[in-house]
This record gives sequence, C-alpha cells and structure tokens, in this order.
Amino acid sequence: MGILSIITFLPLLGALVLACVPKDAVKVIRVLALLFGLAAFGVSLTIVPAFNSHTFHFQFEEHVDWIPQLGISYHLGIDGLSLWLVPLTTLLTVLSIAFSFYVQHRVKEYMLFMLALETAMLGVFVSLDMIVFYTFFEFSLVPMALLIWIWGGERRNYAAIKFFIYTFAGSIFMLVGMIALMFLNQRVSHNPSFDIVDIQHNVANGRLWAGAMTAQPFIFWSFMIAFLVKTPAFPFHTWLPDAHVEAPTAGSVILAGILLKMGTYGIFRFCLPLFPETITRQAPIIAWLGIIGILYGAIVAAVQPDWKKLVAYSSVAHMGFVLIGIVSLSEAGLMGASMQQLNHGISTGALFLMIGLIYERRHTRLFKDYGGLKAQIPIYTTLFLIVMLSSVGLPGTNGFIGEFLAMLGFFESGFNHLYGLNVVMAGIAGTGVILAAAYLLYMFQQVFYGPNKNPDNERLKDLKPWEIGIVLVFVVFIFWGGLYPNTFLAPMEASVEATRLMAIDGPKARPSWANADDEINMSEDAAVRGRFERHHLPVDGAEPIHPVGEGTMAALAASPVSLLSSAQPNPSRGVTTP
Amino acid sequence: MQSALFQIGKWFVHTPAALQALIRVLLYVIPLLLLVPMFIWWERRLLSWMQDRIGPNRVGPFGLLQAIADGVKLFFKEDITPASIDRLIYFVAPAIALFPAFALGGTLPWGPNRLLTPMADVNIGVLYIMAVSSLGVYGVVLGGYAPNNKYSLLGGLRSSAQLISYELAMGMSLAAIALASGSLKVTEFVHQQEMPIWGADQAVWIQNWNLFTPYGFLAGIIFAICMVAETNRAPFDLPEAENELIAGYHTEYSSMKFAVYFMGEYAAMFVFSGVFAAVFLGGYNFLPIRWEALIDDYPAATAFWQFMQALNYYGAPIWFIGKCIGGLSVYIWLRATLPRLRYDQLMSLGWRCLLPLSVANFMAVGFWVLLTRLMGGMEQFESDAQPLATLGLLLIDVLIVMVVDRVYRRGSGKEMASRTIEMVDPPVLRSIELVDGGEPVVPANG
Amino acid sequence: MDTSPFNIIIAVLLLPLVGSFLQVALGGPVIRSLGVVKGRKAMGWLAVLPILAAFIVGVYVTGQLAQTTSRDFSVTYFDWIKVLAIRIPFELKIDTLSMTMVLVITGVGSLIHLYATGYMAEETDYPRFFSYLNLFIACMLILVLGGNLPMTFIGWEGVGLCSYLLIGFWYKDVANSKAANKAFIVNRVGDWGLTLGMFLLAVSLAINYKSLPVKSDRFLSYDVILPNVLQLFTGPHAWMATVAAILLFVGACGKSAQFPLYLWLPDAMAGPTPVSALIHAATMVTAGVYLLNRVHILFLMSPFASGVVCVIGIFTATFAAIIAFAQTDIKKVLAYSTVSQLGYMFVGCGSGAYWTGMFHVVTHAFFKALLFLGAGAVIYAMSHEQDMRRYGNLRKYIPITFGTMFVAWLAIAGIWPLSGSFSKESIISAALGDQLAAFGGSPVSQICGYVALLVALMTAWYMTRLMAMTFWGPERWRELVPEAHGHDHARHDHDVPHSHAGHGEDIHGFFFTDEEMAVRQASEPHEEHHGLTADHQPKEVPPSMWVPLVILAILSAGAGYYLNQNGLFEHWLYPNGLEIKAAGEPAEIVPGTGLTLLTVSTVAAVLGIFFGFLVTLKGGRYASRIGWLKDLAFNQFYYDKTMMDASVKGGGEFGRALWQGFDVGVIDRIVNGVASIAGGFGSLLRKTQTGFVRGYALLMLAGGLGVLCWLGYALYQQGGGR
Amino acid sequence: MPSITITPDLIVFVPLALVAALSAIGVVALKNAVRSALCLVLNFFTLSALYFNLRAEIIGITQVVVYTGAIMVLFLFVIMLLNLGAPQLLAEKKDLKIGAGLAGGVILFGVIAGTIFPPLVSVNVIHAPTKYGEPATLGHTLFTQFVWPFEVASILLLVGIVGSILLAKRKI
Amino acid sequence: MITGAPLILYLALGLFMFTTGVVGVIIRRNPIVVFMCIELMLNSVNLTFLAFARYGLWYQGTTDHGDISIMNGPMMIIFVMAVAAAEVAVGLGIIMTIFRLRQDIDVDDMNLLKG
Repeated sequence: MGILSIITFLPLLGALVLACVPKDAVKVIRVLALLFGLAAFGVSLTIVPAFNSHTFHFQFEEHVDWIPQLGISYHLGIDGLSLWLVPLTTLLTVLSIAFSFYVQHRVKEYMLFMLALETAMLGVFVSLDMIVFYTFFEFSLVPMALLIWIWGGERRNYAAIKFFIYTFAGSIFMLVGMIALMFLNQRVSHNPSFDIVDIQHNVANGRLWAGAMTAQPFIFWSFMIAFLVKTPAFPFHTWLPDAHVEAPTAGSVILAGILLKMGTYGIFRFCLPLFPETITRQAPIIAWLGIIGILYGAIVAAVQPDWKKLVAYSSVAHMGFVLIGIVSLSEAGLMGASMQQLNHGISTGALFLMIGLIYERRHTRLFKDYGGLKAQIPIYTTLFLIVMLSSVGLPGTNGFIGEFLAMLGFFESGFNHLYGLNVVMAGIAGTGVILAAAYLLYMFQQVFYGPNKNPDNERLKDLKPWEIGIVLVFVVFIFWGGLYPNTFLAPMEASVEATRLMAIDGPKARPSWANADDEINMSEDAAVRGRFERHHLPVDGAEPIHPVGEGTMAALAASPVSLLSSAQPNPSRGVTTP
Repeated sequence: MQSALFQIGKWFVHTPAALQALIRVLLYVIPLLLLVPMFIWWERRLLSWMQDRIGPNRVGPFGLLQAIADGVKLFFKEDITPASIDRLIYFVAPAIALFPAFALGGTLPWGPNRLLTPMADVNIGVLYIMAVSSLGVYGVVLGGYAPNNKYSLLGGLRSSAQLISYELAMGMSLAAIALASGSLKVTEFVHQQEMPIWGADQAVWIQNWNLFTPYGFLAGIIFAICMVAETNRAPFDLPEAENELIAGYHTEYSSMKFAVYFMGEYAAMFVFSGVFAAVFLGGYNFLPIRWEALIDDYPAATAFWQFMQALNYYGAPIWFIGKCIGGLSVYIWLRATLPRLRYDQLMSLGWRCLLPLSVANFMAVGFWVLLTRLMGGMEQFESDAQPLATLGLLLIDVLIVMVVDRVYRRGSGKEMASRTIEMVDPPVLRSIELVDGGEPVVPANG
Repeated sequence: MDTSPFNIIIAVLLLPLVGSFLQVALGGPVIRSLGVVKGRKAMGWLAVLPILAAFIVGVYVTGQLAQTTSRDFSVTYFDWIKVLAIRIPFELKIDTLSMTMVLVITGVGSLIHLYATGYMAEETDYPRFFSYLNLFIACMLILVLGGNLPMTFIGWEGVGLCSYLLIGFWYKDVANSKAANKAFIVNRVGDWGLTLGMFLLAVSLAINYKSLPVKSDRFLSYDVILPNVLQLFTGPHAWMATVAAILLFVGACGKSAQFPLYLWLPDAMAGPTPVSALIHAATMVTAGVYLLNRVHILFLMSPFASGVVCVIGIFTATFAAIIAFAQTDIKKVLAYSTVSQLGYMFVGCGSGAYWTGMFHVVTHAFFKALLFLGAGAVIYAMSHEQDMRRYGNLRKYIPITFGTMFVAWLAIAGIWPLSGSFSKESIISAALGDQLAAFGGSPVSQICGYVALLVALMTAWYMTRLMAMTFWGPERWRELVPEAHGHDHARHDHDVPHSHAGHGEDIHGFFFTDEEMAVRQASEPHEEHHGLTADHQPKEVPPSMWVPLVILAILSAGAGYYLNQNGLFEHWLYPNGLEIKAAGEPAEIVPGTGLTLLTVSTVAAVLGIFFGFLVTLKGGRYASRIGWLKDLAFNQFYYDKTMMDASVKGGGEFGRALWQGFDVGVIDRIVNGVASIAGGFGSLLRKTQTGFVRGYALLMLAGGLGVLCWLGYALYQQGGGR
Repeated sequence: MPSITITPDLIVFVPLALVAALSAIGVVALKNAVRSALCLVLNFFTLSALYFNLRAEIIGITQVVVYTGAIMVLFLFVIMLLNLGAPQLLAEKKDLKIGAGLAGGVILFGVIAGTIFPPLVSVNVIHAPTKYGEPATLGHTLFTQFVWPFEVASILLLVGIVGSILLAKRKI
Repeated sequence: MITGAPLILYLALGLFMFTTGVVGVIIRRNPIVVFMCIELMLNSVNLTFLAFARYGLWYQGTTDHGDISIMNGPMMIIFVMAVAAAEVAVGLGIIMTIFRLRQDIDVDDMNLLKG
C-alpha cells in the first residue's frame, strides 16, 4: 500500500465512512468530510519534499498485477508532470468542501460525491496503466454529473446529461485507441500490456511503430479527441458553459480547477510520448484549435450576461494557452503549459469560488443585478480584484508565468519554423491577452463599479473571516506562483524535458521511462545543444539565423491557409543525439 | 443367554442388507405404532391427575383400553367430506402429516447395537432430522388449504409460520452440538456423551451429557422450547386455538383422517422427546455415570459396577423409551401448566430471543472449539485446557443469555407500548387483508 | 564587479510597497481612532514619508554610482523564472538612466504626494488613494530599475494597473470606470507588441547561443541583449533589428500615448488631479521614452525603426497640439499638451539623440507636474469646476498658484532660460542635424525638426490660451449658466431606495439587519454639495499644496539651465557616447550655444504667446469662422469615436453573433441534433419491447436454439461428420 | 447403444427417474397451482433420493432442507395467500405460445441431446472416490478452495433477506 | 472398478426436466408456476452437475485443489441452492408486492416495461 494509493483512496474511505453516518447529523458529516479532505491534502503534501526532481522516471511507483491475462495492472506513479496536480486536487477539494458548508440540501450525498470525485481525479493523475487511467477518467464523470444534476441550477438536467454524454462520447474513442496500442505493443513484446511505461519503451526504441506508421495518426486522434473534449478545445467546448453555469459552486471550482486539467495532462502523458511522429506533424491543427479557442473564448466571454458563463468561456481561452504551449514542443512552451495548468486551476477555481460566495448571498449571477458592489463589500472586491488580475495574467501573479512561457515557447517553435508553426500564429495568439483584459475588466466594471443600481445589494455584508481565509489560500498561491515560480517549475523540469525529447527525438534516441539508466542532462549547455541539434539549426559560423530568417519571412508572407498545412517536414526525423 | 444372542447376531449379520434394513425399520415403527394410543391414555390420566380429577378409568384396568376404544370409534365414524374442496390434497394431507412424525426417528439409536439401530446410521443424521422435521409443515399447510375453509386456512398458515420460525432456532441449537462433538451422526453424539465430562481425563466418572455442558444446557433449553412449538403443543398450540379458530387446520377433518393427524401429533411428540434424549440426555444410557471409570477407582465394588454396566447395556431400549416418556410427560405437564401464548409473543419469542440465543451459542461453541484446538487435544478429549475453556464458555453463555434477555424484553416492551392491534394478528393475515381493502379473501367457493 | 554599495537599492522598491501595505492595513484603524481630520493627516504623512525616504536612498545610490567608473551595475537577487530554455533572474539595473528616472519618480512623486494630502483631504477613503499611489511608485521603480525586459514588464503592467485603479478611483461614476478600462486595455495593446518584441529578442539570442559574444542564458537581460544584438542583427538580419525595435516601440506607444494608442490619456483625466500630475504627466507616460533609451541600440541599428519613431512622434505632437486648441476642460488641455510633448520626446529619440528625449522627460516632469498641480489648485479654488469657460481673472484671487503656473507656462512655451527651452530646442536641433532616421535611405528627421518648430509655436499658443482664459479676462463664473457643470467626483448618491427584496430568510447572516444599516448610514459622512455658484469667492490653497508648487516652479525654472551646462546631462546619461555612430554624424550641437536655433525657437515661443493672448482675449469674432475646425479638433477629429465604436460596439456585435449564432446556433445544434437522432432511433426500437415476459422467453428460446444448432453443426463438422 | 449392465444404482434409478419426470410434467401441466407445487415437491424429493443414489448424501439432504423444507413452503404460502390455487383463475388461453413452446422444447431436447449424448453413450464407470459426497470433504473444499464464492454467496443471501423484507413490509 | 447407471440416463433426465421447465416458462401465465418452472430448471442443472461429478470424466485423482476437481460439481450445487434461495425470497416478495399493488398477477398483464 504505497503512499499514492493512500492518497488516492483516502477520500473514498471517507466517502464510505460518510455513508455510515446518519444523514441528519449534518454537522458531523461536514466536519468528517473536511477532515478527510484535509487528511488527503496532508498526505499529498508529504510527496513534495520526498520527490526527486532530478530524474524524469516515475517515483513512488506501485505495481500490482490486476488482470494479467489482459496485461492490465494496477500501476501507480508520479513524475514532474503530475507532481503538482495531486496537491492541487487535494487542496481544491478541501477548499470546495469548506465552502460547501453552505449546502443545506442532502448534505450527506453531496459530501460523499465530493470525496468520491476527489478519488477519481487523483486516480487519473497517478495511474500509469491505461485501463486504470481510463477507469478513473470515466469514474470522475459520475459524481460530477450527479453534483450538477442534484444540486444544479434550473437547466441542470440538460447540463448534466450534456456534460456526461459529451465527455463520455469523446473518451470512448480513447478506449479503442488504448486497446489498439495494446495490440500493437503485443506485436513487438509478446505479452499484452496496458502499461504506458512498457508501451513507451517500445515507442522509444522505435519498434512499436515500425511498420505501423499508418495507424499512428488514427490512434493519436482517438486519444486527442477525448482530451480535446475534456480540455475543452474550441469546437468541443460547448458542454463547458452549461455545465459550469448549472453546477453548484464547488462543482464549478473542481470542474474548472481539475477536471479540465485531465485533458491537457492526458495530452502530456499520452499524446507526446506515444505518438512522436504524429504529434510533430499534426501540431499546427491543434495549435490552430488552441488559438481559435483563445480568441473565440475571449470574444464570446466578453458578451456574456452571466457572471459564471463569462468565467466559463474564459476557461476555454486559458486552456487554449495550455494547448499552444504543448504543441510548441519546446522547453519553454511545455513548462509554460504545465505551469498554466496549475495557474488556471488556482485562478479560475478562485474566481468560481468567489462568484459562489456572492451567489450564496444574492442568488443571481446576472450582471444586471449587480453594480457598485465596491462600496458595499470592499474586502471581497479587493480579493476578487487580485484573483481577476491573476486570471488576466498580470506580471507578478501566477497567471503571467504560464502564459509568458507558453507563448515564448510557441513563438520559439514558430520562429524556428518547426512542426509547421510560425510566428504569425504566435502573434495572433498574443492578442488573446488583450481580449482577456477586455472581458475581465468589463466584468469587474459591471459588478463592482458604477452606482449601486440594485436596492437588494444595499444590505449586503462583507465576507466572513473564514471565507476570507479560504480565498486567502488562493491569493497566497497566486503571488507565490507569480513571484517565485521556481518552486513549481523546478521539479517539473526533468519530466517535461524528457517528455519533449520523447516527442521530438528520432527513434532509439528517445528517452525511455522503462530503462532506469538514461537520464536527461539538464546542464545549461546541454540544454543549448539540445536546442540546436534537435531544431537542426546551423550552430556554428556567423550566419546562424539565415535559414530561419528566410523561413520566417516566407511564413510571414505566406497566407494563413498555407500556415494550416501540416505537411512541414519534421526536422527531427532520424536525428540521433549522442 | 449370551450364546443365544450371539446366534441371533450371527444370523442377522448374514442376512442380506435389504432385509436388515427392513428389520430395523420394523423394530422402530411397530413399537411406535403400538405405543401411540398408550400416550393418549397416559396424557389424559396424567392431566387429570394434575388437575385433580380421575380421568378415564372405566375401559380396562385404569382405563388402559380407553384409547383402543376411541380408535375403534374413530374408525367406524362416518367420514364427512365437505363440498367444494381440493379433493386430492384433502385426502393426501393427513398422510403427509403423519409421514415426518414417523420418519423423524430414522437416525435415532435406541440401543448400543449398531446392527439393530438406528434404521440408517448415515453421517448426516442431524441434517436428516432437520430435513424431516421441516417436512412437517406440509401436512399442516395442505390440511389447512384443502378443505377450502377460512378457519383452517388461517390455522394452517399460522402453524406453518410457527413451524418455520422455530425450525431455525432448533437447527442452530443442534448445530451447536454437532460442532461441539465434531460430527453429524447422532450415534456419534451419544458416543461423545459417554466420554468424561467437560473433556476431563478418563479418570472422571461422570458422563459428558450435553445437558451438563454450558452450551448443551443452553441448546437443550432452546431445543426443548422449539420442539414444543414444532409439535403445535401447548403453550404453542395456536393453530387449534378454539376461541379464535375452531380447531385450526383440522377443523374439517373427521373420523379416520382426524385420527391420523392425532396420531401424527403424538408420534411427533414422542420422537422429538427421543431426539432430545439422544442429543442431550446421553441417549440410551441409564445414568450419567461411567461405570468403567468407577471400576478403576473403586475396585472393591467391581462386581456391582460391572452389573450396573451390564444393566446399562442390555436395558438400553428401556432407558431410552423411559426418557422419551419422560419427555412426553413434560409435554403434558407444560400443557397443564402454561397458558397459550399470544401470536406476537410467539413470534417475538422465536425470532427475538431463541434465534439470537442459539446463534450466539453456536458462535460461542465455535470459539470454544477453536480454543481447544489451539490448546491441542480436541481430537481425543484429553486436555487440561478443556475444563477451563468450558468454564469460560459458561461465562460467555451466561453473558449472552443476559444480553439477549435484555434485548428481548426491551424490544417486546416497546412493541407492546407502540402498537397493539397490528402485532396481534400475524403478518400473513395482514398480507391477506391487503387484498381489496382489508376484506379477508375467502377462497373462491365453487 | 562589486555591487555591494548598491544592494540597498532594493530598499527603494520596498519602501513604497511597504507604504501601500501600511495604508491598507492601518488606514481604517488609524482614522477610526484619531478621528477623521487628524487620522487623515497622519495617514498622509505615512504616505509621503516612504517616498521621501526612497528619494533619499536614490540620491545616496546615485552618489555611489557617480563615483564609479563604469556607471553600469546590476544587482541580482534570485532566479525569478528559470527553465531550461531561459533564465530570468530578479535583477535590478543600476546605471545613470535608471537612477535618473528613480530620482525624478521619487522626487516629483514625493512632492505630488505632499500636494495630494491636501488636495484629497475631503476624500472618504483616503487610505485607499494613497495605497494606490504608493503602489504606483513601487511599480514605476521596478519598471525603471528592472534589469531585464520581463522585470520591466512587471512594472510596465503594474503602473498600468495602478493607473487603472486611480483613474477609476471615483468608481461610482461609470464614465470614470470606463476610462479606466480604456486605459488598461489600450495599454495592453501596447504590451502585446512589447511581449512579442521580448520573444523575438529572446528566441533570436537563444538559437544563436553558440555564436553569442556574451554567453548567458539570461536572454532577456539588457546586459545580455544589447551587446549581442550588435553582433547578431547585422548584415542580412538587420530586418530583425527593425522588427524587434518596432515591436518594442508599439509597447512604448501604448504607455507613452503616441498616436494610434494615445486614446486613453485624455480620458484618464477623469482621475483625481494629483494622479494626472504624477502618472499622466510626470512619470508613467515617460516609460516609453525610458524604454527607448534602454534599448536604444536596437533603434540605432535600424534607421527604419528610428524613422517610424520620428514620424509617429511628430505626428502625435502636431495632432495633439491641434486638438489642445479646442479643449475647454483645463485638464484636457494639459493632457493633450502632454501627449504632444511626449511626441517631442520621441522625435528626439527617433533622431538618435536619446539623451534629449530623457532631458525633455526630466524638464517636462517638472513643469508639466507643476501645471497639473496648479490646475488642481485652480480647480480646488473653483470648487471642483474644470471648465475654463467658467474661469477668468483668477490671478488676483490665487496669487501663489498664478505665480508658479506662470513659470511653468513660460517653461513649456520654451522661453529662455527656463528649462523647457533647453530640452525642447536640443530635440529640435538633434532632429535637424540627424541622419539616422530614414526610410530607405531618405532621412526624415529634418522635416520632423521643422514641424517641431511649428509645434513649439502652437504649444506656446494653446498654453497661453489656457493661462489667459484662467487668469486674465472677466470673471466669467459670475454669469453662471447651469449647464456644463463638469463635476469632479460623484461620491454620494443617496437616492437608492432601501428594500429587503431579493434575499429571503437570511440563515447565514449575509445581510445587514435594520439597526446595523442605521449605524452604517450614520457613520457615512455627508459632504456638502460642491458646486460653483455665481457669488463664489476663489480662495488660495493651503500650504501643503502650494509648497510643492513653489519647489516645482524653482525646479522647472532652473533645472534645464543647470543640466545643460556643457552637456552635463548628455555625458551623465551616455558617458562614452552611443555604441553606433549612425550614417552621417548627427551635428554635434551643444544646446544653448547654437544661437540661431535658440533665437528661432524663442521667437516661435514669443509669437505663440502673442497670438495666444490676441486670439483668446480679443479674438472672439474669429471663432465663428473656424467653428467647423474647432468642432473637429474638439472631437479629436472623431478618431476616438470611430475607434471606440469599432472596438466596443463592433466587438460586442461580433461576439454576440459568434455566441448566439455559432456557439449556440451551430455547435450546440449539431450536438443536440446528434442526440435527438439517437433518441429517434431508440423510439423506433422501443416498439419491439412488447413487455410480455413470455414473449421474451420465447425469443430467448429461439435465440438459444439458434446458437445451439450452430454449435451442434460446428461440432458435427469438427467431428468429421460422424 | 451398448448393453447396460444392471447395477443396484440402475435399479434404484429407473423408478425414481420415472417419478421425477412425471412430476416435472405435472408441474407444467396441472391447472391448479397448488398441485403443481406439490408435484414440484415430489420432484425435489425424488431428486434428493437420486442424489443419495449418487452417494452425495449431504447434498441430497440439503436439497430436502432447502428446497422442500423452505422454498416450496414459501411457494405454497404465497399461492395460498394470493389465492392463486384455484384453477379457474388465470385460465390459460389457447394461443400459439403453447404450440411454439412445446415445439421449442422438443427441438431443444433434440438439439442438446444430439450434441451432447453421442460421445457419452457408453460412460458408466464411476471415478469419484466414495468420500466425495461426505460432509467432511464438502466442507473442506468449501472452506479452502471455494471460500470466496462462499462468502459472496453469504452476502447474496443477506441481500436477499433485506430485499424481501423491504418488499414485503408496507412501512419500514 | 465400480459401474453405476449409465451417465447418459442422468443427463437425459436432467435435460428432460430442463426442457419441461423451459416449456412451462413459456406456456404458463401464472407467475408462481413460471417461477416453479425456473426452480425446476435449476434443479435439473444440479442433477447434471452431480452426475458429471460422480462419473468424474475430468477426475484428476484429487478431491480438491486444482482447477478441475471432482468437487466442482457439488460446490456448484451448493451455490446454486444459495442463489435459488435468495432468488425465491426476493421473487416471491416481488410477486406479493405486485399483487398488493394491482389485484392480479397475470404475467400477460404485467407489461409496464412496454416501450
């Protein structure tokens, strides 16, 4: 029983305990739920100091055969990519539970679902076996859908069903892809295995895809669709606003804070290491989806009459940054993307929580019912301002780090004209920052500035101390992530770099999780060497940027249609690093 | 005499198996059939004595032939068959009722000689008893259903519910004994009861009758109560509660069929007493004394001891039947003493008190067996640990009894306080009333 | 190098930061305990002192710096962002440029703080104001001290935030908050360019790591960028210098309110006057000029970019000056003059003489701050009336204000020997003599220089108009018409009916009970209604307000002359000249000595003043002739309006169309359509469910039989057809 | 068809089998539910006898205890309570289901028999050791090899109890 | 070697009972009878199990431990009985409830599941 299993199943244990408590003992239930949440959080904190940030191999591994005939094994483990998502999950759950003390209706089931949901989400982040991953991935839908269904708003039926079916339909393809991968893997290593460590090992030494290259794009997209739906990327995002608007506050917090991360985390974990050839070829499509998501989400968010819906659409925009960071396949981009995940979890989670705080008081989310709240509730206003600014991406708050790095990486790849990206895309993506400011400030003005139009707000009291406490936790992380992000960046570094090399290196050059002796050399010059040789730039002589310059100018001249074309030859084909 | 018996034995051994079985059956059934009328006479006499009357004393010496006379009368009475009945079942039911009563004793050893008794010494004797006793329901149910009469139906349902309820407790109590003696054979039970008490060493000259062991005592009491209920005797004779339902399931039966039911009842009483004797009272042993041990201890009186041993051995059937008749007398005594229970009292006694008690007892025995196994020496009953363990068991049982008693009282008390009417009529009746709004369904009259 | 004497520089940052935190933390309690008047006074001093202390520290550090030979240090504290790709330490750059800015910011800033203590004395949430103000100073200092572009960017956005907060300080007036939003968003547009510029620099350095003269992975630190770009962006890659420079210039335009992006500055006058003085005149808007000086090498390497800078600058200068003629709101006039002066600075920078830009920044900081504060004093005296058409003949009511503003007026007009003249004509001369800024080889800055002379005339003219309308002429507020009553703050609106609707039973205690409400309303101070009445007697401002005026007057009178003696300022900023001499040396001019130019500019200034008096005081009859022009100028040639309509209205329409049309109309319709198709199919299939158990059983039997028959057949085959 | 050696097993088996088959038919054919219930009881009884004949006493007796003693009693109960016994209730209406069912049954028998029987025609040698049906053997196997299924079955029974109580009681 | 009645006779009996049960399920309307027919089928299967176990076609020589042991048949019977008991308890409860709710329990009238 390793620590990861403890972290993962402690909430479930809590749920079982809650199930035994009579449902009238509301206080007991709340306190118990909070205690279990805190326990999980505490345990999850213990992995952080114990984490070895110099290796990209999985740590705290647990490996138990589950269905050996099918090669399904209960394999847990975390690396830098998932390290911070686990404490984030536990933390957000604790805060959501604490907030949910406002829930009056069917408290027992509510808390029970919260804890079950926590287990599901943690399971997604720690599981290394595809079937286990899939199980948790789908299991997380159930409590969430029920939360929306039972405690939701007016259109909760529609929202819950839509949420469930939409995401479920998306991930069905993933299951198919997983099975296909298993068979492909069985072809080369003769025992069946759903373990991504084994599979990635065969990808790394190039045997898995040898002769199966035609299948790769299909399997890749079967995964990608699932994750894009979950993320949610542009065409698949419509479940998000409904789900968010109808969900109870804690539900929105969890949904925005963690459930969306499952998608991007999945891309990190599966699409990059397992489908190198395809990800480097299909990057522009995903990049365009991300860019469109950024602009589209921002523009649509700007015209929402509903507070929560605005923030929901803003999530689409923010996750767009994660997407472009990922497909940039550069260190900065990937680091930025993985940082942006955390930031979005904190910022948007905090936004939803604060909206919930005010919603508990006024039971409306329409802008027209608000205005001039700044005079009424200064503390709330100040905290909300901070949270909002971190969502805007103001330097000094965590939001900036992620967006900055992601766009830097995107720009870098575009500038080097890799993976069919180019700087114009980066420029377009950059405008998202402007729009973010536009709609968020518009929201702020609508709600807090101007005269107090609505007499019902006349008597509104400011936050209670414990509510302030909850929000302050977020604020602390906002500034911590903004002013000293290395705390979060450093442990992710090795894994991100390894994932990147898995994606962009040629066969036999890719690092493999399976064999313990290959490590990423993270000294400065190694990074630099990597930067060149992988990008195939002439590194010596006085004319370094020459080809790049030509390429970039050509791309600047090219029409957007040609920018879409994913036929760019990938420079990293066949290159082997010593 | 010795040689004569030896000759008989030799012949018997060489007869084919089927014939042996037949002989065994006859040796069991014929005496039973002959004895049943005597039981009726004995009941009436004893009852009247207890009620300070005289009772039948005209026919024959002490009215011994009274039962015969009644039998003859019943034979020659007109056999009334009501109209609109389920004819087949109406005729079959009494037979079905009689069958288990007789078959029950199939595995009872009424003597030490395994050639003559029991009828079948199968290794599942106790289960057999359970099975057959569970068949007793059919006679009652069918007899209640067939004559298409509301009162009989209610009586039948009641009694079958009662039987089912009390079978469980009975089974558990027997299971406890089976667990303790590590076998399902009734003969094995008897053999275990001839061992020194509480698993002490061979020098001890008191037999280990199950009634003397704590678990056996508890189980015995439970079993006794259950068997009274199983035979529908007072104080559990609700099926034939005159003031509620005329005569329960055999309201519509007359003459010979009624007589068959009657015989079945008495036979059942007798055989159950036999089961009790075999399982708890050391079977066919005369006294709970191990004469051979006494021979070793007091060689002076060896001759007397050997005589008593022989008496115990050769008189075994007599001792056994004596114990059975004793049990019968207790039945009668109970009838004379106790008032009839109310239905809810019956049910709550069965489910709330006896069943938990027997289950707890069963678990306690299991615990005890485990303990003695751990301390070594459950196999051959020689261990210093066992007496101690038995004492511990005694404490455990006492505790169990107290707890269950408290629970039972409180529960029933609450019942009485909260609802009155609803518990009075049995759940089955309640579910009858459901049918079109509380009007009890009369079986469709053709 | 030993940076130990400079480690204290962090104090310069921390002091204002601590100050703002103190305001937030102590403001409420102190005012509650000491009472409103004394409490506000205490908090006021608590706000001024940190800035003053920071100023003193700045002076000390500057002294230290002056003693060193290479006047260029950077203090690194910790790694702010560190990934494999790039390392961005938290480093502060200490050189002449940054320290100059530090001195200006803290010095002028402390004066304006002092002024604000008096000006805002009646403000209800006084601590909030000063916390914003201190926070602004802190951000501004980060901007100028930051040792790499991202650090600068922190300050860059931080000051944007602060100006947003301060413009929207009187938030109950929706116009103010709209102006605030406008400021922030327009700045963001600039920041977009700045970010892309950063990326371009970082990436171009990163991929050429091997061939960098200065090898370091702090790709965005100035001391890594600047030497390296000299190497990299040569030969065929000059275009990259151009692109980078222009991208950075876009950022500068945003912050320094140059032409496409100047829109926010006039609206920003909605903020309190000290804010206008500090942020929108003295410090923040000069950040662009600072940035250009900081990365001047890029511009030196690209004539095209310099040309763009020049053209944009001069166009903005002219454009704003024309608009300034038509404004009636005193602060608006000053705002447009600020815009045009900033254009001046950019002309200076664009034409390769970056120190002139900074020079004008300094002097302009003095006199423009002074003008704003004076205007504030006037407004204060006229009880928050900002319309110049209500003023007149105030010189005999508020002499001190008049005197100080008189100095500032002459200074900005460019009368020798006041500071404005030196800086301004140093710019003009630089522009005239410059060969750098060129479009495809054809230099542009000479033209800019001549236009700049014209603008100097116009500046003098409209400033004179302002002075004349304010301090001379009849006392126009005596004949008061009720309309056009620009009111400075909309602090109190008690016309909202109280009602309990909306919240049902209040189980959590979310709402105030009646008695609590009573207490609240009692505690709310009711200010007397400000307003200009016909019998208004303007009164002089309190010392806490005129002392800064006087100091600033002295500075704006003398600073120019002092800094100018044999190019003191130039050699201070660029001790050993510029890194590149552009094609065709800029004529080596020591301002104040080139007599011709000096005379010409002075003449222009005098002419401007003359026309100003003439037209303003006597020229009522010309007004009707040029009414259309006036109208056009008053509305900024409808540029603002078009942009706003395009962005806000058009964007809103577009967004709504996307949302309702595409999001709901297409995507959701597809999704739900799929769902309904499935549903229809299901409703077809449910016909087969008869609900008859035996029917099902029969079907099961049939199915089982089928399977069994097949099985039997298969076995039969397998058995070789027995 | 090879010659069948007459064994005591066979002698016991044939009459029991006949009774069982007839009673099975009776279950289906009899109009009166009570009678078909009784037929079923008889069938189970003969089955238990057949188990004895197969030397599995424990199973045979369990058959009696469980089926005859408990389950069928429940059946009778319900039949009587709901008064479903009377034949005139639920008179079968003659529809093609009967024909189809019978035909299906015949085909089923034919198919399975044709598939399974041929290879097994001549099997009449008993391999099982005599103690395979004894309580000890059974219990040992039950608590070693089949302990998990056993526990699961116990849970199942518990659930059955709870479920039936919930169903039967009107108000809990 | 011991020979008993041919295995095929037991199988035939079991199969016959099973078929009868199937037919009964299909042609009877009385739910109780249907239920009883199901019990009949279960028991026929039990008989088959035991017969196979007794004739031990797969007998490996051990009575326990091992994938195919002689005891699998009896075990199956035990579990089938357990399942049947639970099933009957619940099923009869259901029937009673149905009867309670709507005063008749004709199988053909219970078509609430009709789509």
